[in-house]
Amino acid sequence: MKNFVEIIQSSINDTLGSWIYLLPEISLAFIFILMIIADLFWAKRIKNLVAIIAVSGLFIVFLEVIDQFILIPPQGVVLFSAMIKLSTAAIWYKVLITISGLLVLLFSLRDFQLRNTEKGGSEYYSLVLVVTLGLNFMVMAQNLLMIYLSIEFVSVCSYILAAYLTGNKRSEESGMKYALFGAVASAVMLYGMSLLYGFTGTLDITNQAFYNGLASINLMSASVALLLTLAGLFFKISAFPMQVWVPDVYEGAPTPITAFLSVAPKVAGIALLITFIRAVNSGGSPSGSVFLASTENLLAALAIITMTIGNFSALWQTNVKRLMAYSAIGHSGFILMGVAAYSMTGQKAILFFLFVYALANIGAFLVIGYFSNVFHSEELEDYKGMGMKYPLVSVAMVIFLVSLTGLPPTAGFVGKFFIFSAAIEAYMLGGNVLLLIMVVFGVVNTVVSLFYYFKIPLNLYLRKAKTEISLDKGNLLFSVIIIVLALFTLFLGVFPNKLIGLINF
Amino acid sequence: MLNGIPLEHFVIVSAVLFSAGLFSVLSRKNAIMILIGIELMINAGILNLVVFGAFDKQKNEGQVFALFAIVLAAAGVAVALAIILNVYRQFKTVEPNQVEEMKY
Amino acid sequence: MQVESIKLIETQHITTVIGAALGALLLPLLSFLIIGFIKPRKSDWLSIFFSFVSFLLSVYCFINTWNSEIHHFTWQWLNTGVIKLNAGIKIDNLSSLMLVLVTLITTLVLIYSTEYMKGEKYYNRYFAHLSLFMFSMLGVVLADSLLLIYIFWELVGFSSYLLIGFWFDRDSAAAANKKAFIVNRIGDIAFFVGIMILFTQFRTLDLSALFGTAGKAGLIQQSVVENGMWKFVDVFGQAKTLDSWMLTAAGLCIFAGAVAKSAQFPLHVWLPDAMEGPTSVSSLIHAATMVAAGVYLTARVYPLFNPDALTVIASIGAFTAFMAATIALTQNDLKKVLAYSTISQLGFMIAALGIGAWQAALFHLVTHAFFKCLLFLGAGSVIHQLHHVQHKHHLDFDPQDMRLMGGLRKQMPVTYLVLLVASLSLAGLPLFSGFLSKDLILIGAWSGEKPGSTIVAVLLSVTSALTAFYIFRMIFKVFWAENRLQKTVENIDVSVHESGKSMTIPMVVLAIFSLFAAFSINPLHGTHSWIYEGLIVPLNSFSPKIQYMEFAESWVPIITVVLAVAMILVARFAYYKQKMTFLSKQSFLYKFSYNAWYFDKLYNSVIVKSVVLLANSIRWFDTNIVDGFVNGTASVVQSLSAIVDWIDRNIVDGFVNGIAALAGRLGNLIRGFQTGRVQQYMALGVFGLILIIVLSYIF
Amino acid sequence: MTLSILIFLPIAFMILVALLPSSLNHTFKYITLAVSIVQLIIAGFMYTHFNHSLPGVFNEQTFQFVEKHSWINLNLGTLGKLQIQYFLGVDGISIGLLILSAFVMAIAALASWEIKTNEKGYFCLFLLLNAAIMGVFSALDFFLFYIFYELMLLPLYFLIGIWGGARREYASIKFFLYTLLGSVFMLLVIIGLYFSVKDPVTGAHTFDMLSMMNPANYVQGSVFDIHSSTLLFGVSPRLLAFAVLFIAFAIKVPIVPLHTWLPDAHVEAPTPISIILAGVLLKIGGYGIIRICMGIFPDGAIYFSWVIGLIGVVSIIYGAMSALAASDLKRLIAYSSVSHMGFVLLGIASLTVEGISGAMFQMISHGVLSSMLFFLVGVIYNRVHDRDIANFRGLYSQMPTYSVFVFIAFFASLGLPGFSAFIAEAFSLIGAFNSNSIPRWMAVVGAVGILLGAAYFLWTLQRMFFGKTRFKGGEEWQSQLSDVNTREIIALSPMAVVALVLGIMPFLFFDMSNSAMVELVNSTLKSGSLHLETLSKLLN
Repeated sequence: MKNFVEIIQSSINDTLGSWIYLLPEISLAFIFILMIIADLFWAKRIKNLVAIIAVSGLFIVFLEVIDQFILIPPQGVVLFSAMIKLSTAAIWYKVLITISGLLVLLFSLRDFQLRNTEKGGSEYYSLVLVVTLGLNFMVMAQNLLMIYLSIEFVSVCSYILAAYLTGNKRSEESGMKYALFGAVASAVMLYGMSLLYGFTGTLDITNQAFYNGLASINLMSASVALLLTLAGLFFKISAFPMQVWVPDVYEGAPTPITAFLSVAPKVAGIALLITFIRAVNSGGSPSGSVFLASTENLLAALAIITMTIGNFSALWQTNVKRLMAYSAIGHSGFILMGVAAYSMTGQKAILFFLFVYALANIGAFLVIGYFSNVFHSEELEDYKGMGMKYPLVSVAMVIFLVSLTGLPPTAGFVGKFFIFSAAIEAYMLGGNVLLLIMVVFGVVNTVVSLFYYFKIPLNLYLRKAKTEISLDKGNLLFSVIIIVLALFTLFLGVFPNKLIGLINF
Repeated sequence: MLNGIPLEHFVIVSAVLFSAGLFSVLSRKNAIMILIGIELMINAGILNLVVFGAFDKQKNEGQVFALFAIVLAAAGVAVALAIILNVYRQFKTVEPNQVEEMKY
Repeated sequence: MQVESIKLIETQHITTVIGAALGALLLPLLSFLIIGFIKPRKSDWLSIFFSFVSFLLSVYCFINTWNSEIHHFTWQWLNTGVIKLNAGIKIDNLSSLMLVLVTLITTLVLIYSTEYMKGEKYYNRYFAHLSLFMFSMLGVVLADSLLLIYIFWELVGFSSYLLIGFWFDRDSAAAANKKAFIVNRIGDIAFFVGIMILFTQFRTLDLSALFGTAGKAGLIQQSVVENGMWKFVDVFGQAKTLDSWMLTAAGLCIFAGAVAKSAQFPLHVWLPDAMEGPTSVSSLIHAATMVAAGVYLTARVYPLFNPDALTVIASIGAFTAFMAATIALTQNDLKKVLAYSTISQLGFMIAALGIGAWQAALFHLVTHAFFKCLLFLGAGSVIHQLHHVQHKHHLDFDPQDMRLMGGLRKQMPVTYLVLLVASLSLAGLPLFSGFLSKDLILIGAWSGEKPGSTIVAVLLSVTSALTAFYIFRMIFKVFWAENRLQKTVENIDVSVHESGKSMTIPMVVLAIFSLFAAFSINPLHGTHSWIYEGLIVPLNSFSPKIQYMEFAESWVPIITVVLAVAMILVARFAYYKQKMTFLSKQSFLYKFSYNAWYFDKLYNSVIVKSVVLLANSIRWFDTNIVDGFVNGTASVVQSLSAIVDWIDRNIVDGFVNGIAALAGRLGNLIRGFQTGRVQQYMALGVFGLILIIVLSYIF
Repeated sequence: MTLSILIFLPIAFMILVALLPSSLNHTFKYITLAVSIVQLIIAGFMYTHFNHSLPGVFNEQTFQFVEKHSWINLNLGTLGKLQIQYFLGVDGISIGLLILSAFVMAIAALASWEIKTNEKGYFCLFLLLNAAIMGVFSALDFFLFYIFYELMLLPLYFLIGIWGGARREYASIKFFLYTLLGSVFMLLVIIGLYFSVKDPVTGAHTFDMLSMMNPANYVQGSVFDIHSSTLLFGVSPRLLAFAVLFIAFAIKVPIVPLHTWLPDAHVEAPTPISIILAGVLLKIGGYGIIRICMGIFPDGAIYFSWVIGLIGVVSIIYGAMSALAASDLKRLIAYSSVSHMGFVLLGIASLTVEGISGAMFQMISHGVLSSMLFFLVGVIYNRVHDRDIANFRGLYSQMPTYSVFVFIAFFASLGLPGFSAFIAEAFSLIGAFNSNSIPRWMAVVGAVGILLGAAYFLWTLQRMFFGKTRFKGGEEWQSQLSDVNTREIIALSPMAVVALVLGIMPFLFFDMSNSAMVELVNSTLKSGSLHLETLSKLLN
């Protein structure tokens, strides 16, 4: 019974040693609890106390996350007996997630729908924090159990957030669709994981045994198991074939949540996907991975299909939120291009692209929220002539859309540029023509995306407002955030290496 | 081990479970039935985990995973039920196919 | 006159002669600018003064260069890459002669105009434009390189455009000047193509370099045609070869430019319409100077023409001469008669060049300039007077219609006399300048050995007979018999009186130049004329120059004179005594001639119409095919959904429309899966997965 | 510094205009005008300080007013470093166009007096556009070039779309999409290029056009390496790339059949924007073809010269014919632009010094003349809001001074000697006729285009300006159609003068560009034919 003791001791030491690296997550949990208590006792007396706690708390967490850059060694640290791995890349993703979380919180503060729910906001804020917590684990997870846990963690909370507006038909509907579809997705994923476990005998995907197990059995069954597992991830990053739920949910959910869902889970999902792909591809055998070609082709194909579906369907939308939903699908496609071009450039490109995308997308949704605060509508029709009435915000909107389309001098252009470069580089190295075709598709899709993105400026500026009703002024907080985001988008467009330079892993 | 029952049987059973669940998920009109179907699918996964876990004497990861899965499944279903309840309040139906305000 | 004794002066800087020439060239431009921008009150006398000074300067040039020196001033204009283009002035006998001719006639016409154009709304503009024309015409004369000639060539066309359209508010004038410019442009394009060919072969456009000067052989002469290639070895010793037909092409292209300017068949149609301009303008531009530019150009580039080209030139000239003469027979419009007579005479000159009678052609150019200008001015003074009548009594008749004239010789003696002189000169009777030049041409024609040269000779002789007829038809119709206008209006007195001094004096001057004395001591033979001797035929490697044959020299003059006199008598019978009538107005020949061989009809119906049609069809193509590549598909999709309609109206058309429509359809197809039913979503997801698995299994 | 000032001056003032309160509406146009004039002065300074003997084109040392700063540096990991520079400079090719742009922008600023609504937005966009244009002509880093190139689209989209005519939505998006379609594919070529090219000094992958022009800098076996026998979709990558770039730029020129955006854009755009479109934007196409397509892919330039020449000829005739059929004056002028830009392509295809100089000169001359023409259309449109040729008659007696300007503009653009267009067309034709790369008949057909030019311009004169005065609007129009005012004369005269001066003293331009042209043509022919040989060797 000697080794038993050793195991216990080692694992205990390991666990105790690991806590310090989880500072952000732990503090998130504490803040969560604190918020609940605060909600219970003082919420009545101090108005939106909870919100304040949430924002300030999340900001602290943000600082802690930044702090982790110094904390960890360059090659990263493996924690909790290889349950999670905290690497520089992971920290970057966490930074991105926390920032978007912060933005969404600020967003939510002034969203008229949320303020008018009978539930009140407090529960909502705590949930956002919890989702953030889950996402943080997602980007670090590298054990099937951990992956499953964190994904479910995020999902379940997201269902509630999506359906948060009780008494709002659309919100409820989106909640239900999200929940049911999500549940099925996770069930499928669970089944796939169980198979993987069966094939490899380990849950730790970075473990060499995992790869060997997969490589040893016949490719067919391995790919079945893998695909079933990946289904859950595709659901999170809204990639084909699990993108179907996106438009309805995004349209129905409260705008801040839509903004959040369109960015944060996608970031985490991509991070996780990369971990997964790396695990599958890191063949210890000198002949390289047996999956390399197949995964490359698979991802390229998925990228093409996804972006095509997203952009082309978006052509028809008249509801701005739904339009943005489809555009989100399209962007998943673009990101998948980066993943398909599996390389160092690819990962940097993806990270930068995600940053840019987050900025522009949240910005765009903020503007949508701003407008729906003003005239309670998300229909394209009602945007007519607003450009002249709200110049600043509209200009910002144009900047965001230009960035999403990927034209200079905005960050979006640089992002797309890097993604394309990564793909072409991968083509040059591997010579896989499918990648080249993928790039051509990407280019065509860029043009197509202009069709629908520019319907918004078209209505904002080129058309005259139907009714000359005098509208109340927009919200100051929103305008400030929007302007700041717009400026960032431009800045990163002109000086991308200010950010890219920092990213080194 | 497994009291002499060969592994294949378990795997087949779980596969059948999964398929049955999937079938009910896709075919049932009532949301509750869909949830039950989902449960079946999850259980198929859990069954697999437990069975495979039996061969992993050292860490028993399978069993652990199974426990977590059960808990999370319960949580997920609870939330789903709550949402369905709200939906019922709004739409006066629990048939997902009737709930289709947003489409195309 | 020996070529050797002429001294060639190549210079980079401005000598006195060059300075004088430059002055003669630039003064008119100056007066144009002054009138155009400063708008002085006495613009007419300003321009007359300037042109008179420029006349004196040209006389100075003439005296200093005639038969003594050739001045060639070059200045590097621009260089791109390997080629350097020079601009410069070349004054040899020909150009100095033309210089004097142009400046003299212009001055006279300007003086004449002061009365003729009196009271016009745009009086000043008239003088401005005339000065501009003078400038460009002198440019053509003085230019030393083909490109430069081309430039002034077009400017001449432009100023004539302005002058024809002087009464721009008349629709007919507006149409006429457009027609003139475009027809000329056709020639210009050909001219330019010719230039391009020469440039490709020789890398220079300098006249003296290309065609030789003062006995020095030019590059043309150095190039040779052997076994179907036109070879030329340049100074760097590298040989350039073009197909030999390129040589003919070059010649004919440049000649085509001349055809347009000198209103030769088939591009003659613009000249009659150009009579829409003031008569003074017609006299200067469309009789004396501009139309002669074509002949001048052909003479300048003469060495370029190989026998084939010369044959074409001769036949076109002869045909034009004949055709125009027949047309002139029946015209009732005073100016139209003169216009066609001009075309006919130019045909003479061109034909002369074609058959190799180079000197005769240019000689005829000079004499013709004087008497034809005079004819127009005389006609102008008649028209002017009738115009006054028309105004005085507010009558409505065409003051140019000969059918309404008659018996004017009493009322306008001076005009009558000068016109008579001019007509005799045109008809080619001895003692008049016309006789000298025209007979040289005829003699040349008759003494050509080339097969078919007899046809040319016959045509020309017939033409000269016809000329005598139609011009005297005019004389008799206008000045003899009784005043037919009086018969149309009984009660009013429509008698006219002689024009004023400033109109008659120029006419008299011109009349003097229409006599033989101005050109030759011997009234009966032109070969001793100083002009004839002064003009040296440029040597030419491609075609032999002609010898005048004895029998021709002796017989041709006599026959032509006899014919002419006979014709004059016939005309007298027909139009003064009215004893005889030839063709009834219904007869085909009459119609054919009266309608100018139906050329306008032909061109309008064939060429103009087809161009317009083509243009319209292209527009149709543009809007319906290129633009609406998928407007067809689009319309289908349109009916499908309102949103494609949005794309249709608001996004793109044409080619992009295709893509847009396809994209729209695809999008519609895809979003069709978004039924809003969550279970179908799940199904989609699962089937998607299965699909992928299957596919990954296949590949 | 000069070029940077030229580029960023407008941006600085754009910010200023954006910050000024809208109550100062009336001042904005003066600010804009002042900026343009300052730019014009700077351009003049550059012209005077420009050293004619330095060819530029391929050699960085012989570029002038060069500015080179490191801008974006990345470690790409697998493929080494990526280096993007802020690299500006001018040579004989770009200086003329740079000066032209400054000139045209000033004219356009003067024409902007007609803008009455929402001045702030208008002038901000105007200045932004101005900056972008200057940038395009002075950028020597492909990345930088692309950014400026795309940056032009947005302002134009809004300028046409907001201040445009009836069908402005359609016209603006159409313009945007056509150009974007071309440029996104260009982006792919750019990426391919920078992976293939290494900066000899730093050894990093670079966007420096000049490095791209030197075959020595290509990485062995990379896509665009001359010695690589890889085929893309069965075609040699270099030729494919040339085709892609050419189409991208040709859309801007524009060429038949990719021209349909132009008439709509011109007709719908407000006068100043039409001026900029015709005066500068079209030139960017030609500039791109000369500088980039020919410079980087000489083999393509030779290989495709026949096609380019054919396209040029077709455009000449086709545009002229369409102009002949146009009933809207502005549309007529738009199509005449298509026709005139055809000469640019013809000259480029000739691959002779005369031809390409002619093409460059045609761009300058057309820039001035088309600006003048559009300005003139704007004059009557602003008075009576009608442009239909059939609705005017006898304008000459109604507006004499205006008509004189029209005369000058028309005759200048139909190639009357003494004006710039004649020299330009003559040279491109002579070049084409001399060329070994394209057949002679192309030049001849091109010459016919000149004839058609005369036809449609003179016909318009006849229909609109001659004859008895008669307008559709009758008395009302009579009163509205006042002759040109001082501002308009101030704007028109310089254009007329420039056209005339360039026509009489073309050496003002040729001396400046000559050395560059010789350099360009010679090395294009040399290296291009070399590459083609290697290619043909590789392929069999």
